[in-house]
Amino acid sequence: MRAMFEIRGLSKRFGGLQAVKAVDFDLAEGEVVGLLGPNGSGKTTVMNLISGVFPANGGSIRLGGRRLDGLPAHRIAKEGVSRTFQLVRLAPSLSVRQNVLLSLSFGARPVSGREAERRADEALSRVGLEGVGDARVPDLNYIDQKRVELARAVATRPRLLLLDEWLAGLNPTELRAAIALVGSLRDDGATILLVEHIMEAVRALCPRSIVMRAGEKIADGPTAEVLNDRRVVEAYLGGAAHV
Amino acid sequence: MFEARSISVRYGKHLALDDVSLEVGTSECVAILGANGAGKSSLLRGLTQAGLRERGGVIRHRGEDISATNDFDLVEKGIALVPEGRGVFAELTVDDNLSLGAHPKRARESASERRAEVLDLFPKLGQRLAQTVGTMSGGEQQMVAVARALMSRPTLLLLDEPSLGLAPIVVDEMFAALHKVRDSGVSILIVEQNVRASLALAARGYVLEAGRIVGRGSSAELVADPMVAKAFLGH
Amino acid sequence: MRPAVSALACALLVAGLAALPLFVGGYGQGVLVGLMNAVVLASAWALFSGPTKYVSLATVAFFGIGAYTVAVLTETMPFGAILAVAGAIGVAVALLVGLATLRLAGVYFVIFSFGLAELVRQIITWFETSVNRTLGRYIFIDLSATAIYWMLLALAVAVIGTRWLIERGRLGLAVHAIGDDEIVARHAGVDVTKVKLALFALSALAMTLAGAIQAPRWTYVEPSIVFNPNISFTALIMALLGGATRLWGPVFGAVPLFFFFEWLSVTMPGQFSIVLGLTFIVIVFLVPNGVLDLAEKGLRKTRGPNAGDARHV
Amino acid sequence: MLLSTLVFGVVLGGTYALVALGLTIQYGVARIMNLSFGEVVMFGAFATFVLFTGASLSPVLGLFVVVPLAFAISWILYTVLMRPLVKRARHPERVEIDSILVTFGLLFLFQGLFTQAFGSGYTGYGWLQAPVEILGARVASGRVLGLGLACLIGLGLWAATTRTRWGLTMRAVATRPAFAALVGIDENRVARQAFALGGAIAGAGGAILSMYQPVTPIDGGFLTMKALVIVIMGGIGNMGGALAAGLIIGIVEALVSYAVDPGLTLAATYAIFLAVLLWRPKGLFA
Amino acid sequence: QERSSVRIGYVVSQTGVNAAGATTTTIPNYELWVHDVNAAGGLRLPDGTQLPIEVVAYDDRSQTEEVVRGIERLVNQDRVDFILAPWGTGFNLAAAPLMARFGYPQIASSSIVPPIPGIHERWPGAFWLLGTAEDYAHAFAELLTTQKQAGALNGRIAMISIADGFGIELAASARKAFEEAGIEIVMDRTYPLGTQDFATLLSEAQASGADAFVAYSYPGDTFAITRQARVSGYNPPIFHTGVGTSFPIYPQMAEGGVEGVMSLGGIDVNRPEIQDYIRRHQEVIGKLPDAWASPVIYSSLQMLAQAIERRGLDREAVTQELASGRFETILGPIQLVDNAPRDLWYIGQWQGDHFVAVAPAGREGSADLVVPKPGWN
Ligand SMILES: Nc1ncnc2c1ncn2[C@@H]1O[C@H](COP(=O)(O)OP(=O)(O)OP(=O)(O)O)[C@@H](O)[C@H]1O
Ligand SMILES: Nc1ncnc2c1ncn2[C@@H]1O[C@H](COP(=O)(O)OP(=O)(O)OP(=O)(O)O)[C@@H](O)[C@H]1O
Ligand SMILES: [Mg+2]
Ligand SMILES: [Mg+2]
Repeated sequence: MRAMFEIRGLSKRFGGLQAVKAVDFDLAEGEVVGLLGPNGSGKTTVMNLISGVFPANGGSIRLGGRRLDGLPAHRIAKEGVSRTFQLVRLAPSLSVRQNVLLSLSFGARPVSGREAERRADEALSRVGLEGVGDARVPDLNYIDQKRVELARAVATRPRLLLLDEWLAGLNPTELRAAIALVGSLRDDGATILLVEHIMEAVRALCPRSIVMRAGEKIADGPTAEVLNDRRVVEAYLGGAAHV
Repeated sequence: MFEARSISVRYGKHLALDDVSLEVGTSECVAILGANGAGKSSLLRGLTQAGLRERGGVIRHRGEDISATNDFDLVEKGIALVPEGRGVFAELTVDDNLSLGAHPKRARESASERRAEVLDLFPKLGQRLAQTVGTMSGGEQQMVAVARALMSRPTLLLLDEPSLGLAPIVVDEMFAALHKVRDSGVSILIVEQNVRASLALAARGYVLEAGRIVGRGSSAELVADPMVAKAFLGH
Repeated sequence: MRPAVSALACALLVAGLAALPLFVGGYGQGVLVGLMNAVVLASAWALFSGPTKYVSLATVAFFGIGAYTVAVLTETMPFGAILAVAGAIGVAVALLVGLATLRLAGVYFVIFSFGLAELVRQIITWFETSVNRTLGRYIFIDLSATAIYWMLLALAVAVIGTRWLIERGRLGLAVHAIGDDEIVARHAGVDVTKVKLALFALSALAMTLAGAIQAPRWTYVEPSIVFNPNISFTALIMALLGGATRLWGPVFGAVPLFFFFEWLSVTMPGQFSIVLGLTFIVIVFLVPNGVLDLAEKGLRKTRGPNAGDARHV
Repeated sequence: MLLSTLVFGVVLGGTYALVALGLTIQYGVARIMNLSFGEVVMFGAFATFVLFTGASLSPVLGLFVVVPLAFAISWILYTVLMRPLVKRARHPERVEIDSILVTFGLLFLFQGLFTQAFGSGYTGYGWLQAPVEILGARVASGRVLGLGLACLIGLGLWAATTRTRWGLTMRAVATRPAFAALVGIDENRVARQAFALGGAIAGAGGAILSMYQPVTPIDGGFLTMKALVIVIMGGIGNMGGALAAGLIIGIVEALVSYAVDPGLTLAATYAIFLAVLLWRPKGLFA
Repeated sequence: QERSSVRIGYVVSQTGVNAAGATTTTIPNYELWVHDVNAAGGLRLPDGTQLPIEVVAYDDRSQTEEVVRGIERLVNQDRVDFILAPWGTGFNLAAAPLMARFGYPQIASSSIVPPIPGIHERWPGAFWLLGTAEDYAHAFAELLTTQKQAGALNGRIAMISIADGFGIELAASARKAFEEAGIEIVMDRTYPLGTQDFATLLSEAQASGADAFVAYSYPGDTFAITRQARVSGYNPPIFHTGVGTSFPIYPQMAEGGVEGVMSLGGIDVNRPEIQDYIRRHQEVIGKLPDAWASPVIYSSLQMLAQAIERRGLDREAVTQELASGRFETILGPIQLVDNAPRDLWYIGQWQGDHFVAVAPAGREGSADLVVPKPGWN
């Protein structure tokens, strides 16, 4: 079987720093995979390469057989890749609903008019933001802004969803609810690549995980196994391995 | 040693912090618990920015009334803040950031000893002294922020979610480091979503809800409190 | 207001404005031309710079290109055809310049656009003096002030209408998102470069036409005359005074400022510069978000807190 | 011929660099886009003229009056006009737009005042025109003085910003003003100092300019524009960069004028400017 | 209704890029003339009565559109009797169709005749008092030829000109005139407005082997060129610069040592009317007039006053009178041919404290040319 999403030999250099070194991995349709690794190991950089923030120095990225590498960010979005950012990024001069409409109007399979409004409200209620469509973005608190970002990402029903520490900054109780939300996206069949430092979330959401260290992939497999890998524990988990 | 009385913070019409009072003892660590949007960050901002507070509140540090002190003078008085979003000088190098941490007069003399201590706490920074902070990963930047605050030789360290985005092993290291910082005589007021770790570090805690203090107690009491457990520990 | 009422009001307004020159004398017609020019340039400036927040000082570059094209082509073809050619040249230059500079952010763009008029002026001058061995050109096209005014009025309607259409449609979302955060817009699927280029070209087209339409008023055109940087600044100030992010903002800035300038040059020509300078400073301090915003705040105060609509435009 | 062209270019660039240095501090550290910068330069020129003709003070001694005066004026301008704008703004972009408008107003105001005081014509005096011979090229000593001062100030500032605590403070405020308070820096004070310092350099530039060139009240705009181009080419707030970019522009202008066509010097300036921006958006030396 | 004054209006650049020129020549002379006329009791009309002048003055801020609107305002709002011309060639051209349409005579005394074929038929009411570019070029070429024949020059010239209507016109005429006169142009460069540094251009001229140098330049450039020439020790036998050379401030550009520098214009300092004019200018305006456009401007206004004295306030009649009449002015008698004067001073030279006329040579009042130019001191 050919994977729906496939990365081969992906590399990125920043000046003298090799942030990503020849990384390969595949995602199957509907799979939720955790991308783990110490701070600065290149996870966000991989996300940025996939979504086209900057071009790679080498390697290929394929979604459903089509090459994404080399395409500009907006083309990649139209191919069906959506993402959230490690620090929330929204358009503050647009209302909450307009933020979602933005990706609906321009992203993959654009819709417009009534249909777009309906889909936007649907996405907002999906993430638990019914009725706040007309609110201004700066009036929302941080977690609600994260929700808007998620709604914007999922409204277009992307083929691949990239979540960069979407769950960070929540207390354990809030985390539960958020995990449930991402879980429901998974249950709807979304393919998700999830960067996260919260092991609880990774264990709950990702049957499989990939671990990076210093730009290299050091482990890839069932999450439980990966998290017991000696190198992963040393580089990344430390004492948290037993938690 | 540090006490705040009747602090309120308002953003436009929205009252984010409503008449909050708290104190922190010498070499004591105090945790603030609260849900998203409860006003934890607003509390830390309210303590450090005179312009943001509503009138009427009083803040005293080591016997001195600092209610009207400019925010930049607070560092000189020994209060260092690591804000939400880190507040590092992203365009400057790690080294510059640390040097800037030692900008207050009280920290200048002992700057080199401090630097050695801080690099001991965060060995990773030692290897990256010449790197521009903005090009570091989120977790690395968080370390720079805490390290920079420590450079100012604070007597009170205010931390707003220091473990946000850190790898598990670093979170452990960071809390280990904070234990050492506390034990060296620095008072800490910490806002942290990682409730378990922060209550392990702190002796006491306050619970904040919708801008008001709704509970307080020793760490043990808080952990045992079923309401706290349900709201913040996920039980 | 319901849409039908607004449409009717707009139609009446335009009809009224079109009839105006029939009731004022020659001087009044000249004033109307100047006024409508200010409205066009401020609105065209805001069409691109308002939502995208790219502060452009290139207005006069296009204005001058328009005027100069007329000067070059005068007597070779009918005025309508000249306008079309001028517009095409303006758009071509805008696309060329835009492709090169629109990836420059913030102040970099400001400075380049500031220099663009100088650059165009130098190149034209160089070409004329070194290749053609002449510089000034004469325009003998007989056009009355009223005819020029009507053309400018039509242009103003077109510019404001375009802006209205953009704001209403999905392009409006894209444009505002670009102004906020280009990365966000890109990742939502917006072809940021294309949108910016298109807006820049549209706005340049209007500026070019404004220059071309008015050129017959001057008889003699040379680069130093038509590339006067004050034109750029005036357009910018007018748009900002009214509120560049609002549909009607530039109009509300252009009209009062134009009459103010006119009044100043009549009553205290010697002190024009000083009073003008003080006026700018006062505006920034007292009307920071534009006249429209000020008016809206005033209304909200009198009507109570719920009257205003939080959404822009 | 080529050698002397290079000498002329360097000398010309020295003037540009000196003026740009002041602007790069103002814009880089205080983050005020000062469109009336050239008018402060003109102030320096007019003040030197007044001192020279009114009080028979030699222009070099005049520097000791003009520079502090320009410092004081800029200090006051920052305190009275700029600070309130910085304070009320929520976003940095806002300050940028507001400062463009306010300083544009100042530009008109200054030009009006200069015109009232000195008329629209040329104001100048003859001094320091004695030629100096450098590598076979004869150059006015006033210009050489300008070049020397530019190098001195440029290198001094460069050393100060990269080597001293004061410089580090400046850079911190320049890049992240909002975070300055976190390390105990009074951002307002530093920005005001920087703005005033930039104004003082502008005053010095004007004084030197007046030594070899008559001026009119509207000459400032041209200077502001050249200076802005140089500032950006050199990297905002980068002293060494401004110095180098100024010299580069001077040399290119001289070379193009000599080898291509004097009518294309400005076009060449902008061509390089654009090339640099596209190749290195943060300036040559970022 | 009895009229109590003659309303005269003008729109001239008091501010902006043109102000430096306009406030040196045009505006002071307009003011001086109004002062002189009113001090003498006012403008004289054919019936012998006198009416004082009432002035309406606007600033065009160096913008063409303002010139156009200002004139419309003078005609339609202020209903002035006569309009004095704006400053500069471009602005006079912008004004010409309007003035023609409204039927006002236009005495442009700060503009050479624009090179439009049949211009005086197109705008019969427009008069161009500074003459044509050819006149200046021929006068200069003739002067050079004479000196070449006398063995004082090698017949080679270096020319630079500003890339502007003025510079291009004069340079083009000069090219033709030099060629006809057999003078070899060894350097021919244009430079843009705003050029501040002439070091490279002058060192090229110096190296060119020409012993005559001509710059068709504007005041700022003229000053810079002079200073640069002095600094680089460039001192050809013939050194001719453009506008600004005849300004009273000019000698200061070379600390007084400008003996022998040549330019356009010039005056006959021995003429009592001119001496008197200079004195009054100094007294009333507070500074000296320049020695090219200023006396021409003043003369043009004397022409207007005399035309009104002969034909009254009827604008059409005054226009006819200007076109065909003969007038007594400080420059001597003037009669226009094809709306331009025939006997102007075309070339002047700094000699002592004055910028004196040297060409056309042999005409009464012309001074002897000093060749070679003495060194810059
Ligand atoms: N600058 C601001 N302007 C307006 N409202 C604000 C601002 N900052 C915070 N708020 C509002 O004040 C309330 C408290 O915010 P605060 O940031 O203090 O919460 P928090 O407890 O730190 O939450 P989090 O866990 O998300 O960091 C929230 O409702 C928030 O929306
Ligand atoms: N734009 C950039 N320029 C230079 N270096 C960069 C840039 N972006 C990232 N880096 C470097 O690349 C490395 C990987 O960074 P990245 O942000 O991908 O880490 P990460 O795995 O997401 O870490 P974290 O978990 O802390 O977010 C880091 O060392 C960082 O310093
Ligand atoms: Mg990351
Ligand atoms: Mg917070």
